[in-house]
Amino acid sequence: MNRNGNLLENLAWQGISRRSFLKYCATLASLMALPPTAGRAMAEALARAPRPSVIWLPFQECTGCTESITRSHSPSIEGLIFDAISLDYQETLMAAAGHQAEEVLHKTVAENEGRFVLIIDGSVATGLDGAYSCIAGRSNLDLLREVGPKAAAIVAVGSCAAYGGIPKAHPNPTGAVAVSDIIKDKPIVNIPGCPPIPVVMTGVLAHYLTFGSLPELDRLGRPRAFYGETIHDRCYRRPFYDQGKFAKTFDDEGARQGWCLFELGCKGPVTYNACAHVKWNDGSSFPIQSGHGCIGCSEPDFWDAGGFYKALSMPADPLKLVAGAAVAGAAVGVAVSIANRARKGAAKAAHETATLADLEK
Amino acid sequence: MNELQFLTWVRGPGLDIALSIFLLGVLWRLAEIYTLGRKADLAAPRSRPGASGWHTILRRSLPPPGMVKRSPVSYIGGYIFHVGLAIIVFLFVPHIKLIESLTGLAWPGLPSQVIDAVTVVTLAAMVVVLVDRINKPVKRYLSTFEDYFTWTLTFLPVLTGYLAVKHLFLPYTTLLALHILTAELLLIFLPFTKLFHAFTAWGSRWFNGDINAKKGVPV
Amino acid sequence: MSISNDSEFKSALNRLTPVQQRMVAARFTENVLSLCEDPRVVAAVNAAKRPDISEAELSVVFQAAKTASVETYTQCGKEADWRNQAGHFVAKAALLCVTPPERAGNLAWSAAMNARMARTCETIANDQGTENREAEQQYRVLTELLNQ
Amino acid sequence: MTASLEKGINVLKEVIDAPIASFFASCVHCGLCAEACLFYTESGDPKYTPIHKLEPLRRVYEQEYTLLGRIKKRLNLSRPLTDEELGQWRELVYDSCTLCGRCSLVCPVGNDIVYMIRRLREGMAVAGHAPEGVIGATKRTVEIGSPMGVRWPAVAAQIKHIEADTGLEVPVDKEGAEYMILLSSMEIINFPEYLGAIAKIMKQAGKTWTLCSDAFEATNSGIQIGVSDIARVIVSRIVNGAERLKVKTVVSPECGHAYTALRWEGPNLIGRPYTFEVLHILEVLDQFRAQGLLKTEGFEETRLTFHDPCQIVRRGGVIEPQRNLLKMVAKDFVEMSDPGKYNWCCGGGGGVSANEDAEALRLIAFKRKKAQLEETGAKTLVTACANCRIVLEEGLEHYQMDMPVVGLTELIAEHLVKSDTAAKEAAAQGA
Repeated sequence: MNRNGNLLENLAWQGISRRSFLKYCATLASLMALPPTAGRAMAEALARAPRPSVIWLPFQECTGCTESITRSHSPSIEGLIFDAISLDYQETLMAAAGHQAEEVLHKTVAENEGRFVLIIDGSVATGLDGAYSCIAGRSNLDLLREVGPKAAAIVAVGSCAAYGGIPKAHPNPTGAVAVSDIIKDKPIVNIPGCPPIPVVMTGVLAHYLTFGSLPELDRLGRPRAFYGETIHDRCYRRPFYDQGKFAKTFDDEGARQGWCLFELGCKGPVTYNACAHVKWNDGSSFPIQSGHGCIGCSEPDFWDAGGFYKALSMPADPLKLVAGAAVAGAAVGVAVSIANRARKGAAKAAHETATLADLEK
Repeated sequence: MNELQFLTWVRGPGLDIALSIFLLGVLWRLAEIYTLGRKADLAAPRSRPGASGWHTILRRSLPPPGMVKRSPVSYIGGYIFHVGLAIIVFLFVPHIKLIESLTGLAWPGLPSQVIDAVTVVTLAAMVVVLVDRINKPVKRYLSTFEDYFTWTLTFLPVLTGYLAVKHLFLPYTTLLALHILTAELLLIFLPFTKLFHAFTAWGSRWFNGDINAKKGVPV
Repeated sequence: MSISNDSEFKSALNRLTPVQQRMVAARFTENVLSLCEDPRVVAAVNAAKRPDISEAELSVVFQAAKTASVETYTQCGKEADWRNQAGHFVAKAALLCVTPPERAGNLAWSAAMNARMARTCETIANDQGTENREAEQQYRVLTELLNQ
Repeated sequence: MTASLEKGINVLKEVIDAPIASFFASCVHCGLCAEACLFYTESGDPKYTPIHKLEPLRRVYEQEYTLLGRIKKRLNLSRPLTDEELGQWRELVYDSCTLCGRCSLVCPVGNDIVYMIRRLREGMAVAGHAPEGVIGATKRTVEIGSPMGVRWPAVAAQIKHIEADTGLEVPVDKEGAEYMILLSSMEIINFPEYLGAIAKIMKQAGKTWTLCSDAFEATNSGIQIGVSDIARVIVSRIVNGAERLKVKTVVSPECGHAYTALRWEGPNLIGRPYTFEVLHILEVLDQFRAQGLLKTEGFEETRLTFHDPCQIVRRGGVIEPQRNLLKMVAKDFVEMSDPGKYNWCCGGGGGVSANEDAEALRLIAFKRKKAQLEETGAKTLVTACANCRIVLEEGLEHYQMDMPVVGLTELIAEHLVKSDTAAKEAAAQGA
């Protein structure tokens, strides 16, 4: 990580040809729905890019996001894009540890104030003043409040950083919140997913390096290019949904035929992510392709969205009030019925035989 | 509250509340109506094949002679939107799945392209009957706030459902949540508005058929 | 010959030609015409007495008499005014006088019956019971006519 | 609240039952009942929509028998029914409704609207909002015995005429006769032919029959005005008469509402089933026909059509007899459009013809019948209700249509086989 020289040289040193690099840039551009010429511009920009300082802070997280990035195929361009940056602090990956590591962090922040990119994975624990998650004796909350305002931009990687994720799941004992709940005045890119797709992370960084700005974001702070469509929209099993062909169990004929997993609880229809077309593991597959429905991991509060194996149209929670309501309804019915009969009885009792005299007022 | 939370709410507590009010209302109203009782008819009955409450329940689903010509929009529009609603509600797979999870009953559904087409036709028919309500002197004369309100209650779930499936205007998740929410509003108001005819029309037909069957008139 | 009961009366009337029937019907109606003031009814009776009346004229007076007879109906549920009702039966009798023969059957007999009804209504209205001599009067009229 | 209004509302509270509750809960304001009502179809005025005529009853139902309605009433969110409103509704409940019941046949949710109108009239009448003409008819029925003020002497006079006309005996107060024949005032006053026809037919069929001197009148204004207490008094006369004479069958005259009043309402009014059978004259004739006791000769050559009286067909259930009988005597019988239970009313039933306020509207409503008659190309109109008959004649006259209106029973009587023995007996009795 300390190599000097520009990216292309570094790539060449690692045996990556210029041609492969250009192809990567073109693919990235198309994934991000940029014009075709952007691929070349991106390549040129990346090639010339100065190495901005990047700080990666891990909060309440499981390291899955880091795993995701590092498990991208090696040697892969996605992995190597980090050569374009100066990843000055990443607890999992950095060689330094303990006081040394902390020193690096504070030095980097001080030296690059207003210029560094802050990547965060994991949610921010706010319970007990953040005491649930501390690094070097300081709470994540405290650290974020100090470092966050000094960053040029923040990338919240993974559903925890973006939305609170699993730590925030009911009953949320640590008071976990998203980064955006703490930092309000910095541009924040959310790259949700549990974990997110590696190319999405690298794509955002490439965009930042190329254009000096963050890509176009949607209402939830997600890069529109990757989160513009649902899994369901791009799912190769969609035709079966449209034909009404559904797997009923994970081992029935429908499942073997590769029919739609909607009835088995697939959350593809409400999950905005690129899994279905970008796929995982170097484009080889994604959960639905391996026979399991989407669990909607890149959506806010996916853990509490009613169960992974319940179809979207099914009740999210067990119905608690209905039985009581039925009893109440029956009770009201009986009460009204008794009252009505009493009224009618009273009217009958009050009946005075009508005579001719009644007809004329 | 974000979209998914909204969706999860309408799928969870919202559904619970709506179904509870619906069930409470239906039981209450059915008891309120049908326990009023009626006097036994002491006249010696005349029997005629085809005259009974049960016959009338079925027969009233068909237009009496000459009536389609007199009020084509009511009949054709009415048939299309009632049958359309029934198809959409009971033959769209996600809906069947819901019913199955609530009652344990399930049956095969229709392909979604068919449901799409039926939905478009149903929406169109509903617009047509609304225009007819506004244009026809009799319907306009009879109409109250409730008539327009219940039309809206019925129209919105169909519309939001269609928009959701077609990904129009709003994110799918939001539309799905709105769809479920509007359907829940429909459930909540059904027992307390004229929409309750979904339950009482059968009883009314039976009474009418039974009253007249005593005279040997198949109505 | 002399007529003293209804069956002789009826069969004698049956033997008359249509024109004769009309003439005798007009005579029966004339007997009770005082019970009806409607000019259309009077006109019908007068027309019926003319042997030379044309079909076109007949149809005009027929229409007018029909209107008069319908207008004098006592409607269901309305109180019967027996004097008016007498007028109604006179109108009916007059109508028969000018009814086209192909539609009337034994019009003289029917006119006679209506004239009797008119007379009965009058006696009910006058609280004189229902006994009257109208039938005998009619027998005499017919007997005279046949003996001419 | 005036005492009469209170009494009226109390009566409405008594008559509201489960069917009515179900009907009001089911109405979706589709307006199709209007299309079945000749007062709407011919006038085009939406206020004549049948379900709208029930608004006072609906309000009482909602305010008294629904929980939400009672809460609304408690919170002053709903207006109580006023005398003035009931007064305004008189035109809708009496003048523009003949109780024909056609709306009850088309309502897609199955509402029996006429069932409700009949019950709304109970309250309207007691609250003093029945039309004057119908009140008069009801008073005369109770006080004199007939809505038109006919007393027995008038019937006796008729009997005399009939006996003269037919040469047959008209039995009166004969105990143990098989059939007790009832008349309507209309037949006594306007259509004396009816009784003659009965005499001839009974003679040919060889059946014993009688009139009852204290129960000759079949009509029941109590039903039309809608007061069960009064209707009970009126129908009891017939029940008592029939039980006193120990007859097997009481025969309702052609008059339509007399039939429904006696056949369908009567047992419910007196609170017990009858000890005798009630038949409409057309049913009796059809039974004779089926048993070979009714022999006719000759045919009407002109084209005939039949007007189905609502109370006999749709509200009474007598549907086929008239057709069987017409086929015996008519070569060219054509049905009107919407025959049988779907018939259109003449416009004068249910007390409308006795109600002077309704006259103009009734003639407008007659346009329906006019159009139907023109469609058939018939030359003669046959019907089986004295009231229909007069209303039809007046309508035809008003619209300048030249079409004789004939009662079916008389038509049959005219075609009875005149056997030699019958003729001889007639001659003997006439003398």
